[in-house]
This record gives sequence, C-alpha cells and structure tokens, in this order.
Amino acid sequence: MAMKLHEYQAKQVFADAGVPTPSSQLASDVDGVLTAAEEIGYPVAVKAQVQVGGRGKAGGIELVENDEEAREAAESIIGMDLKGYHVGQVLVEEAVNFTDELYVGITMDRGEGKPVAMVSTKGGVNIEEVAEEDPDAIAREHIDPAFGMHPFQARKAVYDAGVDKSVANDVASVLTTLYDLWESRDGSDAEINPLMVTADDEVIAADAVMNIDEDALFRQPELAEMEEEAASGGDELEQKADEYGFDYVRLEGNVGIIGNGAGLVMTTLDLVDYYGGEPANFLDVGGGAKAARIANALDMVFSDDNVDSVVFNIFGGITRGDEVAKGINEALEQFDEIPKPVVVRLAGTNWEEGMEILNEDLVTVEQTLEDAVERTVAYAEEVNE
Amino acid sequence: MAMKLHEYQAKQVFADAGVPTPSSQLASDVDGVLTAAEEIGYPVAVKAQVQVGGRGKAGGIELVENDEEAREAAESIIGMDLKGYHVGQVLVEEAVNFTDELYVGITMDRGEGKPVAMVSTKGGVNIEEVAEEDPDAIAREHIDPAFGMHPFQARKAVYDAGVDKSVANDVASVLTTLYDLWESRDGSDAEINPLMVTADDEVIAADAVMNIDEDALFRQPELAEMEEEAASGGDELEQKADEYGFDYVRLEGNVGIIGNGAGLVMTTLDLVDYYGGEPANFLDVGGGAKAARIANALDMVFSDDNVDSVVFNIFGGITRGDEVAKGINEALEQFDEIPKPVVVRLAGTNWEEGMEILNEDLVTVEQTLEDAVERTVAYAEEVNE
Amino acid sequence: MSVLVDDDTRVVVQGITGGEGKFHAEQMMEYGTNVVAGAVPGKGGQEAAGVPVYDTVHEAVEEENADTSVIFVPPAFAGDAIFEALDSNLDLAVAITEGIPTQDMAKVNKRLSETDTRLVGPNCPGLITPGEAKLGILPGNIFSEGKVGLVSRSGTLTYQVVDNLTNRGIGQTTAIGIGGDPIIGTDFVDALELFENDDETEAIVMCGEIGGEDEEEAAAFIDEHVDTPVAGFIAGRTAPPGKRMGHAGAIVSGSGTGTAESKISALNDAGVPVGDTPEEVADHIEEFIA
Amino acid sequence: MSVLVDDDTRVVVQGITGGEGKFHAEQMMEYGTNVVAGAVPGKGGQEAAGVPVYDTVHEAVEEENADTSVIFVPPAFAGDAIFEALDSNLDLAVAITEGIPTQDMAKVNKRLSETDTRLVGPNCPGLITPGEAKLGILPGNIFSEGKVGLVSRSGTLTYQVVDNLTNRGIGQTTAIGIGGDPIIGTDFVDALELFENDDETEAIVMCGEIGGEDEEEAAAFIDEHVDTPVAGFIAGRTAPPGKRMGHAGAIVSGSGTGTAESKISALNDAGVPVGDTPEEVADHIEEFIA
Repeated sequence: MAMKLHEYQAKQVFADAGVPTPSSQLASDVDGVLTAAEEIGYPVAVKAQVQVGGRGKAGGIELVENDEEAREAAESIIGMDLKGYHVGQVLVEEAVNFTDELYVGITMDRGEGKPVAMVSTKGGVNIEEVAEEDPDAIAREHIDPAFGMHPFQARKAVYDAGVDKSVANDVASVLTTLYDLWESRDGSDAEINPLMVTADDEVIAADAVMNIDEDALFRQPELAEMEEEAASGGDELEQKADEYGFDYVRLEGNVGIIGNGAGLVMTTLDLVDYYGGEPANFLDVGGGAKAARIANALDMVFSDDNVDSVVFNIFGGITRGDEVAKGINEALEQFDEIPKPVVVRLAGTNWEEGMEILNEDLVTVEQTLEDAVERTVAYAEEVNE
Repeated sequence: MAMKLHEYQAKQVFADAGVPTPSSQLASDVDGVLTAAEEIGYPVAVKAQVQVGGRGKAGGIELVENDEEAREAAESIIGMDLKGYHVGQVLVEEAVNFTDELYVGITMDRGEGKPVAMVSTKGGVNIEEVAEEDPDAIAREHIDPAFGMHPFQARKAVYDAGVDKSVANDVASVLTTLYDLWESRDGSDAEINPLMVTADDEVIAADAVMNIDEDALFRQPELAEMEEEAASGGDELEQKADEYGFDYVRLEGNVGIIGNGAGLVMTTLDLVDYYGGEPANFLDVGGGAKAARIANALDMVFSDDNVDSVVFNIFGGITRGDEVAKGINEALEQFDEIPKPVVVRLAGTNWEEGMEILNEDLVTVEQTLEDAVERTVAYAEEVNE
Repeated sequence: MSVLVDDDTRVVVQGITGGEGKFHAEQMMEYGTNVVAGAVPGKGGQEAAGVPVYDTVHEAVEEENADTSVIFVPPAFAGDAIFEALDSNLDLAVAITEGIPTQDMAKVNKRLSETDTRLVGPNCPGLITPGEAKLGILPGNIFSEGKVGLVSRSGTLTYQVVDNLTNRGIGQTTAIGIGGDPIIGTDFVDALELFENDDETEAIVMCGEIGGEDEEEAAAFIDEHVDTPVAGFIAGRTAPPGKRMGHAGAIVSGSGTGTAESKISALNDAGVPVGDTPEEVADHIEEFIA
Repeated sequence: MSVLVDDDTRVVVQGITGGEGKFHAEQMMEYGTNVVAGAVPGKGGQEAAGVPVYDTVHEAVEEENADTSVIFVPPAFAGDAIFEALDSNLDLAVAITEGIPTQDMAKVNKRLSETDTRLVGPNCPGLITPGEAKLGILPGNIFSEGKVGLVSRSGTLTYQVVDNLTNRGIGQTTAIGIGGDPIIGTDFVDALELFENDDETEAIVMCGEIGGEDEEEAAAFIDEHVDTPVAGFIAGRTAPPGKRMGHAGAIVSGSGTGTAESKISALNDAGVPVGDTPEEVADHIEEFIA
C-alpha cells in the first residue's frame, strides 16, 4: 500500500532534486493566502491540499487575479469538505502561462514486475481517461530495476511520445530525475501532471504526485515524517483504523465484518452480499492477532453507527482461536447490554480452545462460514424490520 | 589505465565514507613531522607518500617512539629516492596496536568481466604472494555490476575467509563501503591492506589503496584534482610523456621506438629484440596524430640520452602519412645536424603523399617493418662500435 | 507424487533463531518436514530447533545438502535473504515474510529470470504436501492426503477452501499459497503447469482475488494447456472500485480487467466453473473426481 | 561467404553528425557498405553523409530496417549508446569508441548475456569483408578478397599483418578487430568459432598480445573445436613485467599466465604456429593454403 504525499510535499521533494516548480507558499487561513499571494505576485492559484483526484472540478482550485478574489477563494476553499476530506491547508502558487501540458510518470507495472516510465503530450487532464481512450498517446518504457533507467530510455520515451524537440532534452532530464526519486525514495507512483511547457520553452511541474511504498517507510525517515502531516483528513473511522494498524475500508451497508486475511475477509463480504445483506466495512486484523487487537477491532466496528450486526470470522493459521476468544470476551464483557449482535465462527489453529474460552452468552456461535454469515445477515434484517 | 591516489588521499576518501582510519597528518619537513607526532602522540609511523609497493622494505616507513627517532626518520625519508620516486611528503600516523591483520579489496576481474570482492585473514604482507602460494586463503565473491554488492555477499566473503565472528560484521561493513566507493568513484582497485583488528575488536584501515579508472576521471572532478598532487614523482621523461598525452614507457636499451597503436609498437620492440637490438622505450602516438604530435614524439625520444637511433613505424588507419611526414620534417629541420639517425617506415593511409613530403635528406626510409627495424638496430650498433 | 515438496525435501530455515522462525521450524518438523539446518548471519555454530545453524545459506547447502529454503527474515532484510537463497543452487525458496518493499521484489524478480531456483511468495503461507511435508506456516491439521491440487493468492482463504474439501473427505496432493503481493515468484500459471504435469493430481482448485491480471492469464493458460479439471473461486466480488482491501494486488483498476467479473468470465470461458461460495467450489471438485 | 558483415548488412551509424562519425560513415559508404541511417538524439529529421538521421536507434531500425550499428559516440556517452543498440534488436553493434569507463563496460557485459545482439569492441577498428563492406575505421585499400579469416586485439598490428598477406596475394574472408580493452564483446573464441563455421575461410590468423588470458582460452578452444588451420602472433614478448604498454589489457601479471611465453606455448600446444615476425605469420598461412 502507498503513503500519499500532499502536493506541496511532493513538490518540495521534486524541487529539491532539481525539477523546476512554480514558486508557492502553504497557507492555512485567509491572511496567510493574501500574504503569500502578495509575495508571489498575482495571478496565483489557490489549491486545496487534500489527497483526492479531481480537486479542480470539485471547487478545490481557484485561479485569482487580486486580493478580493484571493480572499473569496481562501474563504470558500479553506475548511471546505472536498469529497469527504476536510481542507485544512491551501497551496498558493504562481500561475504559469503555458503553451503545452505534458504528462510524465513512473510506476510499478505489476504485470511485468518492473518499473515503467510514461510520457504523454496529453497532460493536464485525467491521464487514466487518456490511457483508456487513446492508449497510444502514452509512450511507455519499461525499466530494468537492476540497471535503473538508461539515459537512452528517457530520450526514447520522450521522442516516442512526440514531445517537441525544443523541450525534449529538458523533459528527458525531468523524467530521469523522476525515476531517480522514485527509486531512491521507494516510490510507488511519481507523477507530474501537467508538466507545463512555457512560451519560452521551459518546463515546469504544475502538479506533483508522489506516493511511497508503505513497506519501505522504515528506510525513508524523512518521508515517514511527512506522513504525519499527510495522514490528516479522511474518514474518522479510517483514521482510527490507521492508528490501530488495521486494513479497514468503510462501506455503505449495515453488516459489520471482521476477519483475518484479506482474501477471507473479502470472501466474507461477498457472502454477506450473496445472502442478501450489505457489508458495512472490510476489516482485516492480519495474521497472529492477540486478544487486545481483536478487542480493538470489535470496538471499531461497534463505533460505526451504520452497523446493525457483526460477523467475526477467523480461520486460524498463525492466529490462535484462544486469543481471538479472549479478545471477544474482553470487548464484550464491558457492556451491560451487547450493543449489536455478534456472530462468531472460529476454525483452524486452537479453535477448540477458543470455543471453550468464548463466553457464549455474549455471542452467537456458528460452525461454518456460510451459516455465520447467513445468521448475521438475518440479525441485521431483524434490526431494520 | 589507472590513476593512483596517494595513501593519504585514499585514506581521506575512505574516512569520509565512514571507514575507520588512524589519526594522521601530512608533513613535508622535519618540523612538520615533529609537530604532527606531538599532536597525535607517540608512537607514530612516518610513511613516505610515493606510489610504489614495498615502501617498508625500501626504508620508506619508520615506526618512532620519541622526538629523536622522529627527527631521524624524517631526515632519512623526506627527500629520499624510493625506487626512482622522490619522496616529498610523509604521512605521520598514529601507531595502531593490532592482534590481526586482514586484507579486503575490490577490483575488476577482467576474465569474468565483473567486479570481485576479496577478503583474507592473511593481510599485512604482499597479497600477491598469498594469491600465488595459498590462493584459498583469499575468499573471492564476484559482484553483478547491475545489482551492486548484495549485503549477503559481503557477509559470505567475510565468513568464507574465516574472519573471526567478533569482527565479522564490522569487516563486512567495511567491505560494503569499499565496494560502494569503488563503484561510485570509478575505482579500478580499492584495497585496505592491512585492515587491522585491535585487541578490543575494532577494525581500522592501516593502509589504503585507491586507483581510479583514468577513462572515468571526467565524471570524478574531485579525484581528478587529487591527480594533480598524485602525479608528482616518477621518471622525468615519463612525466613529460604524461603532459604530451603519450603512452610511454622508458626501458633500458638504446634503440628509440615511435609508432602508432599499442600492438604495433610492442611488435616493433619485439622486432628490435629479434634483430639483436635493445629497445630504449615504448612510445605510442595513438590514433590520428597530427604533425605537431609527431614532432613532440621525436623530441621526446631525442631527449633520452640512452637513445642512439630511432625507428619511426607508422601504419596509417586514421593516422595519415602526410601528417606524419610533416611532423618528422618539422622536428628535424630545426637541427643543423641530426642528433641521432632516424629510420622511417610509412604504410597505410596516405603513405604515398607522406613519402613525397618527407625530407629524405634527414631520414633513412625503408619500405617494410622488418627492414626498418634491422636498419635502426644496425645504426645503434655503429654508434657503439 | 506431489509437486515441489515431499518427504525428501531438505530444508534450511533462514531466520531460524527469530521467534517466528524457530516456532515454525519446530511446527514443520513436527509435521514431518525434513528440516536440516538454519541460516542466520553471525549465529553459525549454534543450534536452533534442534538443527545446526550456519552463517550462510551456502554453508547449509554444502554441509547439510539443503535443497530448499524457507525464509522467516524481517522485511527489511528479506530481499537480501531471497537473493542469498537464489545464489545457493537451491531447488526452491519459500518466502513467508510479509511487507517486503516492492522495489526489493522488483530486483528479486529480475534475478529470478537468471536462476533455476524457484521462488514461492513472498507474503504467502507456504506450501504443503499432506502427510509428507509442509514449508511455511499453514496449519497442517486441516489438510489431508488426496488428489486435488490447490493454488491460492490468499492464506486464510486457502484454509477455508481446504477445510471444505477435507470435511467432505477430499484430500490434496499439494497446496500452494503463492501470496498476494504485487510481485511474486511462482504465479498461477507456474502452479497450474506443475499440477497438470503431476500424475497424481486429478483436479485443481484455483483461488484468486480482484486486482491484477494473473487470473485472466491463468484462464488463458488453462484454455490452452491444462486438461486436468479446474474449479475456481474469486474473492472480492463486492469490493467497490478504487478501494484498497488489504493486499496491494487487490486494487480494482475501475476499467476492463482486474475486476471479479472479468476474472470470473475469463475462467468460465476457459471451462472453469467458479463457485459463489467456498462450498460451491467443493461441490465442483466433488463432481470432477466422483 | 564471410562472417558478421557482407553487402546485405544495413548499417545505422550512431554519432553520425560528429566529425569522426560523419567522416567514417562516408568512408564506409565509399567502400561499398550499405549505410542506411544515422542516429543522434535531437538530430532526428536532419541528413548526414547523405542518409537520414533519427533521434533513436529504434527509429532507424523501424524506418530503415537497419540490422547493424557502428558507434562513434564520445566515451562519456558510449556506454549508453551501446545499451541503446543492444535494446534495438540489431544483429550486430560495433563500438569504435576508445576510452569508455570500465565500469560502464562491465554493465554492458552483463546486458550482453541477456541479448541476442552481438557486440564487437569497444576500442576497436571494426571489421571488414573485403570487396563487400566494412564497419569501422579500417583502411579498406590494404585488404583483398580471399580465404583467410583474421582476428586481432590490436588495430594497426592488424593492418601490418593484412598488408603482409595482401602483398603476397593472400586475401581475406573477413578481418575482425576485437579491441584491446579489458572488457569486450566478441572475443577470440567467438571469432574463431565464426571462422570455423564459415565455409569459405580456409585458414585463420589470430593476433594477440600480452595481458589477460584470452589467448590461452583461445588456444584451448582451438585444440578442441577448430579444424581450420590457425597461425598466431603475440605482441609484447619484450615488454618488461609490470609495465603498462598502452592497452589496459597489456599488463603482465608477473606470474604464470598473461606473458608472451605463456600465450605462445599455449598456442603451440594447440598446434598453432606462432610467428616471430609478421612476415613469418604470412609464411605459415601461405603453407596452410598452398
């Protein structure tokens, strides 16, 4: 999974590596925006710093010509809710006059098992759409990760994309820097879209995406620090899951789901759907969870007001049934009345020990996955009758 | 070919990369040595800074306990002639108490076409002798240059060499640093011999070798600067050849040899020997030499007092016979009397044009390589009759 | 017969002196696996889980004729451990470790193309030939000897499906957890080929999940090269597009491939029935080997 | 017949807009070589030496069906140029450039093991099939058509030996300058194999020099695999141990191998006569094909 840097953070990383970026300042209130705009000089763009795509269309980016417009933009953007994310900060940025908008990006091609560099002259829009509707408009060059990107590969991608000769060298050089960053910073994606071309043939990174492989954060201490800042925003429950270290996704339904292992949890979701219910979430406690972690998981799902019933499906490998049972008891014994019905199914390692420990007064026990899900869906339906 | 750093330069490079080295100071006179020794604290080693092996045996390294001994050592070493090299500077260095002496090194294995890391517990002596007499005493690990040295490879070399567990990790770490330096600095050889092990299980680089690939100096500006200093010393004529940019080696005989292309020049030497003469030098003017360069070559060989006759053998490919002839004329027309007889043989590109230009009053012309060499050897014999 | 592992397999455990490594080395031996050595830098000469520990895998191969490694090394060092295994002339390396940086695995992937050693994983439960030997962390007691080969991207989902089979008295030749990471060694196609060439395997279960195109490629391979009947299962039918669900692989791209629909229809087109529930998968297998 | 190059060879010249590149492109064409394109980044769309220039070698291959590249790119960029050539599905790349950093060549060497494209050089004069085509900087006029294959580590020494042959009316099938650098693409063994399998080559000249062990390896190969008679020459008999003479390869290690003696005796043991002078080499060849 990837840790997403904010635009302003990614731009800082890129600028430090020598990629030309517009001058900009971060601001978190109206005065800050006005001061920044003054120093940079109008026109400037005021850009919400949240990690979602399509900020422009959603009203998160405004181009302003003077103090009055800047104030209006600041007031409307700072504090807004943008696709579920609270906007706490904006980037005030020099507006660049451009003649062309390019796309350059590096990502891991999972199918090939190697990095791929991409260049397109159709930057400035949703590159996924371009990829779908006009795939040939994106030049792709696969990189051998042992060698890194050869200079000829950067040039080839740029020429293959049809980038104008007047800026080809500069774009190749940005692409090379981008690859070096991607590689040295353990990027999962590094993108500049658009890479603007100005009337005097300069290139400048008008937006910046840098996502970092979370599994590699241990060796990226600087970026791990940025994560603290970057993590702000997002669904409250998802933030809580982040703290607990759960893989958690909130969904629309009312059947809470807890399990171990992504495949099995997804299967449990699928079965809830199969039996006519609607999953409220995906929650994977991971492998080898101890009692406290199990209790935390239950606490999380209970805190979701949408949840009407909970299915707890554990197939123990390195996770032990007795630990699961202890955690469930711990979580439920604190309540005078169990807030939402919990169905438990334990299998695999130490399931018999687990069943002995489990306080069956507090939960419903089922022997098979199918029965457990069916029962949980039934409980949820009862609540809504 | 390789540019050799002085010990003190190599140590600086290694120390900057985190390899432990003894404290040391450079000195170029007796007072400097005394001051340095005072600051470092006795005992210290006084080590001649010249790029030849076997300095210790040749009297270029002295271990001293006090001012008196230090003065004596400084006086004897500074200014001495060590295997033909003038000693201008000495390194005054903390004497290290050691329990073991290891060898670690990285070089290019030409046969395999890939780098090789080497570790031995038989450091402190001539490693070439160890390689010859007890090859298994050196653990070798070939490195894939695309990946660089994997950490397991450093460990494997260290364990295979039988390095004591108490210092194995530290030695592996020095080896890793050495490889990184070798790779990032375009080394041809990087060696520490001995890598001393102290009584409290610390490792410290008591000597340091770092030779740089001359073809890569263009991208090693810092090291290229060190070359200025490093180049001092050596045969005067060889220094001159360095300035002119010739491949030149001075030998013992009296037949001067100039030609184009290493293989052909070596063949000319071999023929001189075959016809009973003794080569005075190897001088390769390289490919595409112009008239001025040819004149310089002749000037060089004339300046060697040992030379009694000169054979000029050019087979033109990208070197043109007319340019060669012009250069020979230029060089010789300045003399009232030609100092040493010159035999010229021109073949290949524009040889006819060359023959037309060549002032045959100044030189003897032969049509074949064999005849030219035979004639030159005969001239040399005449001089010595 | 069986694939990749049997009771002749000679196992070295990388990381055997760590908590997990030691525990699972013991578990493997208890199941009957022939664990012959451990390899931990700096721990050479010690003993762990009752077997000698060497500083390098190479030594374990030389001294104990190990031919297979199981890797329980923390993620920061696991890439290097895999490289070491691939350098040691082993037949097989099984990387259990979860959370190896993707770029490390991209480099491993490159090296895999240059070696004859097979890698299973990383981030996988390992593999098991019931009644003979297991490599990894699978709970041995749910497996039983039989004629069904199983390959899966997901650990606990494998257990679930195996449980359904075993409960009906349907045993397994070998079960392989290939792992859910973006870059893995042995993939569906490799595993299917192994089972297809195994005389004893009479039916195959393939458990996939959303994300990537491995299941689509497997379907194409089955269509052309696999005569053994295959039943499939795909987890993640209800996963909303664009949401991550655990495995990095489980990202729905939103477009044509990678979705549950795409995978199921590719498998169906290749003649592979895909169960709606794990029980249904067992139903299909029961029909195949009836 | 001939090896590696003939009048069907379609050549792209990398670095054709540079002084040397342009001059030798013209010289090659004058000799009859089918130069179809140049490749120089940023110069695509121009013309040089009368042929179209492309930004990349790939384009030259696509647009002009080039199958061979000759590389005249300055040393700092030559390693990358070779990588580009090796990535372009060519049959052959010939690197003339002298002074490429050794570490760049070590990386190229690694890539060579992964590609079907053959590399000759670097730091070599190139190769020539007299009367058909030449690739590189050899002076065409000294060569003549005939039945002797020639392979040499040294440029001008090659010319010397060829001159001796041509003066006696002995022509050549193909002459290959493999270059004197520590790390090269095609080596003696490769070239000997090509000549051995060439129906028209009736004798082979092999010109080696001191340093390295390539000549010793070649001798072993001749002993086992080469029926075509071979005559040898070794430059550097009088070179003092430990002194560098030009080529990085020409370093005498001081011990067993790498010396002229070692090479000559290895060749003699393989039945290869080694001439004391270039004329003596021609004598041996004359006997072979008499």
